Amino acid sequence: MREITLSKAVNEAIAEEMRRDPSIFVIGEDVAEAGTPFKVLSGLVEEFGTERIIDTPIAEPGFMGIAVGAAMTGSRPIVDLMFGDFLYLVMDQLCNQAAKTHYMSGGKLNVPLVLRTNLGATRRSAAQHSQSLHALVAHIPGLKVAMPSSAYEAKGLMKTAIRDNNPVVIFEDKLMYQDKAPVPEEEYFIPFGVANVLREGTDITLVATSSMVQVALKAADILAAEGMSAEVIDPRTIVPLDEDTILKSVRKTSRAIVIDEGHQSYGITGEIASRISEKAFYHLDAPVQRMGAMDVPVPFSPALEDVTVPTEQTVAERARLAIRGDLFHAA
Amino acid sequence: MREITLSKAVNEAIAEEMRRDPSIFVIGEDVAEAGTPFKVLSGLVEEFGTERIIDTPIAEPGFMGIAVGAAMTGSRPIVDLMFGDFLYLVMDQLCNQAAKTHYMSGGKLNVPLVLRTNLGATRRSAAQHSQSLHALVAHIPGLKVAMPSSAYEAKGLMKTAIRDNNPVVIFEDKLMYQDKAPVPEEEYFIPFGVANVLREGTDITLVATSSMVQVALKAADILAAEGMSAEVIDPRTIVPLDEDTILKSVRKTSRAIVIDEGHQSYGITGEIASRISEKAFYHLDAPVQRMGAMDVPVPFSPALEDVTVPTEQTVAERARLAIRGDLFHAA
Amino acid sequence: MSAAKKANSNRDDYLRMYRQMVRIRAFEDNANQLYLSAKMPGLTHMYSGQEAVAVGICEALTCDDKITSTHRGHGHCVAKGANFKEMFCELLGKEEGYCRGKGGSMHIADQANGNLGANAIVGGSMGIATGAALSARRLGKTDVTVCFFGDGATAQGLMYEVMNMAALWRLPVIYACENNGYSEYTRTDEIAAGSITARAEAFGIESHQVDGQDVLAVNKLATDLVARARKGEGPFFIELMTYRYHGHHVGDINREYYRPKDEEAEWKSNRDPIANFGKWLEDQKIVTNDELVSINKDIKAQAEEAVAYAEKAAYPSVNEVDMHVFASSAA
Amino acid sequence: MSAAKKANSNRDDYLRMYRQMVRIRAFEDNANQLYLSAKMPGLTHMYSGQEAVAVGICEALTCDDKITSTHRGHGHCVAKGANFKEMFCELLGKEEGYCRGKGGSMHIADQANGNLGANAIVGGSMGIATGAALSARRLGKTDVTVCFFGDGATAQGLMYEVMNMAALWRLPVIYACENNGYSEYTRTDEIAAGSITARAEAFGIESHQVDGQDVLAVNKLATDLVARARKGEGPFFIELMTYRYHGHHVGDINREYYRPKDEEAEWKSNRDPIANFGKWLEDQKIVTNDELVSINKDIKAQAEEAVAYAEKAAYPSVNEVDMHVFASSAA
Ligand SMILES: Cc1ncc(C[n+]2csc(CCOP(=O)(O)OP(=O)(O)O)c2C)c(N)n1
Ligand SMILES: Cc1ncc(C[n+]2csc(CCOP(=O)(O)OP(=O)(O)O)c2C)c(N)n1
Ligand SMILES: [Mg+2]
Ligand SMILES: [Mg+2]
Repeated sequence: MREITLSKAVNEAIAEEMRRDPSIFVIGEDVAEAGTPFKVLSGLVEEFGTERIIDTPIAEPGFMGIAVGAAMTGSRPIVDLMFGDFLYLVMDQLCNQAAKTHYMSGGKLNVPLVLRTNLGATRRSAAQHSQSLHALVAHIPGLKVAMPSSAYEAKGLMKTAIRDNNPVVIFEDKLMYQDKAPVPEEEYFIPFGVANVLREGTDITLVATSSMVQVALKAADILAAEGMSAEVIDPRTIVPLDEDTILKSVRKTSRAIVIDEGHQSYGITGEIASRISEKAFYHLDAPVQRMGAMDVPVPFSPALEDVTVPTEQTVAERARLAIRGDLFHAA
Repeated sequence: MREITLSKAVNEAIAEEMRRDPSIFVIGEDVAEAGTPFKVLSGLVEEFGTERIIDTPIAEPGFMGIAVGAAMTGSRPIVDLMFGDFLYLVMDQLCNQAAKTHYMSGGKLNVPLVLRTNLGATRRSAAQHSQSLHALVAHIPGLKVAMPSSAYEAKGLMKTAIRDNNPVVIFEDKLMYQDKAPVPEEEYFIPFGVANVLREGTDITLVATSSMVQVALKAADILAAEGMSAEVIDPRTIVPLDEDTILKSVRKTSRAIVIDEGHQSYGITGEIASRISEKAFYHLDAPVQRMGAMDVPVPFSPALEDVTVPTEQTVAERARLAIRGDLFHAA
Repeated sequence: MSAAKKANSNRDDYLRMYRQMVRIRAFEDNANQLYLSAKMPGLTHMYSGQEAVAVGICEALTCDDKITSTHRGHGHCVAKGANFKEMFCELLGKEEGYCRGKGGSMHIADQANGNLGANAIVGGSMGIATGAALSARRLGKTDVTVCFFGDGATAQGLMYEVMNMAALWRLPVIYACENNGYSEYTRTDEIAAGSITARAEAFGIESHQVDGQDVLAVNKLATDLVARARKGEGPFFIELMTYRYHGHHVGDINREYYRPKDEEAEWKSNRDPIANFGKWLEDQKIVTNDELVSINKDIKAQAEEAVAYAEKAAYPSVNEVDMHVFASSAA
Repeated sequence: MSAAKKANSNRDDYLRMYRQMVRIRAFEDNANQLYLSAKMPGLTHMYSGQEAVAVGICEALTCDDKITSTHRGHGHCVAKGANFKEMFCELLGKEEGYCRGKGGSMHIADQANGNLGANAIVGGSMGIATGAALSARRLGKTDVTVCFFGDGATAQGLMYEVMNMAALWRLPVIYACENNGYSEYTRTDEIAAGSITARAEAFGIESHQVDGQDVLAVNKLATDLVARARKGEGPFFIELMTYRYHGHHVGDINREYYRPKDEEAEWKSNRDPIANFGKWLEDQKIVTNDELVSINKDIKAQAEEAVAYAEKAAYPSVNEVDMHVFASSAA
């Protein structure tokens, strides 16, 4: 199968959907001629014109609000938010307006929009351009949240997001834009709420999101070399969350680590770990471990930044402890 | 001891601190003559004048930003955010600026400010005036988060918050403003990161925040009448979180329920429950239960709104299941 | 009603405007009564006194044209074509309400008549209105959108963000600022520096100020601007000078500390939009006093009937609480 | 330097302005080189071409006066008095940097010289600057604060929120809009409707436009406005017409798709602030060409020395990663 970059995969997904449905448009900063600073949307304005690939002033709350109103009146906007760190600026329009409109109107108004943005540290982009803020939106009822972990995932999830009748937030990993993966030529969709078991195993379940999926897979390699067998699961969407696949796995392996690049405290690892602990309690041979980013603003200095996120080594080390039973007795 | 309302307790805390330290000022909408819509600040403008009790236009991002700048330059602002639901509007200034400035400047700049706001549903205020959004700020490193559960707590925590050299967000319960509790005449402080054991018990630990502390205490009464003994713990601050007190309790009772009025999914119950499961795993006789608000926007209709939050009955029922061992076998 | 038809205004048009203003007043009198007799959950904001604004503007719109409304939104809702029954049902949280009781007073939406909803975030609908205008233009419709908001909302930055885009893109949106002299308990001159219309003009937006108590003046201006916006000459900005008769909300009874009683008396006795228009209609011999009295009586009866109906109507079933969080997404 | 002293400008003042501009240019040339030779982590935004703005304004300020800076902030930092060594150390993430390597290029702060910090959120510092001005006034200081931001930042709603408050409260703040014709890859006229200065004037703020390439013109205006702001006649708004020589950031090399080469050449050859000022100094016989050449040479050497120093300097210890999340809070 051909291999394309995650960037190209997103581009294709949007282009295919836009060809099909004229009510879709893209709105954001430097999305047209520049094709975004990450060049993800390059070429779209040439095909669809500036009426559908709309460059905005630097006014995130404003164009987020405009997208909500457009979505309520027959359009299907794709909002481009250049950095996930700017989510804070659009929270009111996203969480007070987009997320609640369908419910508050008793089901009469819909807000079918996609907010595409990104996450991920270790780019030396410092504290205001390196955050992974998916936990904030996952907490708000009415928003769906997708976290693609490869080019294949990015295309399939984006196409599903665009056809969803609700506000969907997609977090792409900034560091993965140039990563290639096999992506079929034929159209496909990845349904929301269906986790992906990337690797089967028997000793421990590694639940990992987005950027951390690769980390988990590499940790599984390390463990395999040492004779331990890790199952790796990518939830793909954290809202809705495919609890069943995760629970089934943990009931088999009896151990789990949840790995995510958001800050650990009050982040998504707590939710997933809690659901496992609640619903597979009887099966657990070790406490469910959580590995998020450190609870510090992301430091600029490479010497500091790299230690703030989980790595294959730290994940493998925690898995070893769990499998050996060291965690059990410590708790 | 005299009894005063939570509203009065907050008012006293601010007034006492303002008398002591001229660098403190209050800023927000209708805080001066009106004393806020909840009348919490009544009388302050008469004592401190409009230069220190500052009425603003309806511009939450703006006055939040102004407070950050003032805090960086020798003032100690107390920001009044009329409804917790408006947090979305100030997220950038709070989370990208206030929370990160000390860290980003390598410790050179401080942002000593207090953001006082509220939480709590069942006031028939509908989806945009009823949210409990403390999980959002608890997730962001650099912010401290206090959740007073009575007039006594409100005064002591507010005084500590005002003297803290960091941005502190305090969530008051809207429904509790008129609730009275004994509050000493003498000055006192409640330190951050020290949980309060409100009731001792042996069969189960109920960890409850803010509005849910009363619910937990009443549930404990119901259980006591049935011969079951619940320990009730109020963490007081969720950042920093007093893990030790909670763990000590759970190691004794072997069971826990975490009760909070924020939406359950990706909220604070997951964090607290996970820490218990991680660190007291060996001691647990039942999975740690979580009870948050339902994952729905808050509905207006009284017929719907009341079922969205935990009540003493639902808490007691869950506790019964845990104590009887019914949860253990189901998981 | 089409702009062409409006230009040639006639007896029917006048009477409909009169009736619509009386309907708003009757609605509010009953809503206030429901609150005072503790039959209404929560609280609500009365539109009484501002009727000529909503009616003068909405009578210049077709049913397909859109509006966005505010916390003080009953007037806009009635003027845009809503029925009493569904409105009162919504205010009481009943299943037959426009939003099945989920929205309540602050979130009434009536999309069938082009009302995209009230909003409890001050200024929160400015993006939505602008987006509806963008959507209409992109989808080849000729709809115009009117964004209603108060003088207080001009302090929200969102307004400037979306006015900039509306001006750059020449969107068919009309920003209608209802300057009723106060936001909550604060006089407009204390919270608005400079000139409100100049702020819109600075973005190159044609702006007008009009007497908001004169329904014909409002309607004439609106008819002209709507027609021009439809032709692509928008956006426009209107500042409508008006007054609210009640407190900020129904519970705001003692307001002398921020607003003199004789000011209220002056507006009510000499500048009432309904009384003055009725007098003009009589003076012009368009109607007799008897006819007006009978209109008033009929509408009063209709309102009371609707209230009685709503009081008896059923609450939504508790099962509805988690319906409408997400719209279904047939691909 | 005091305003009085500036008015009587003299050779020393001129030479300091010249030197400061050359220092900025030298800093940027070296920073660019560090990036191109892959020695600098992340990326950075060059101030070259805009030197007269930062220097003209900062030379009108005392050390105690405050500034807030932007992503394109090296110029402001140098102009406000910073040293090369600590700046280069910061850019390289070294412990001796102004922020111990935690901030990096986009967050350099130098509070000792009144620089409250660069900001990676466009417009993010507008509240901070306004708050610093409020703080100074409340604490009885005579500090003036200058808020630097770009033309693109005028699209952020925050600006209008804080200008409104600054105008209402007559704060000693000067909003300095550096209009360099572009925000990222977009021309200013595509993202700014109407007139930028008129927007400030609409709030009753006195506004000026000035040639940002003419350091004396900038300094004269700034000196006047700073003196007036100090007397309580503020706020003020200045639009400074200028140009950035490099791409949006150091990696933005091919920019013909958004900006013609001859436009760049025109500004560089005919409107360079340093060359033109140097020429004027020579024409006025204030300095000889030899003197200028020797100044340039000295500064170049100092910059290179600082770079060499920074390259060899140590990274912060990994233990620092969770230091400075919170300031200590001695009560
Ligand atoms: C973002 C936000 N801030 C504050 C409030 C609280 N609030 C509700 S109405 C109101 C005053 C609005 O004034 P104005 O826009 O003039 O409308 P009016 O009430 O006069 O119709 C305020 C401050 C709110 N609902 N939303
Ligand atoms: C809130 C926000 N939106 C978008 C960006 C991405 N961004 C960084 S610089 C920039 C352009 C800023 O233009 P301008 O204000 O004119 O400053 P200049 O770069 O020209 O100095 C943009 C869009 C950002 N950093 N912050
Ligand atoms: Mg008003
Ligand atoms: Mg610019």
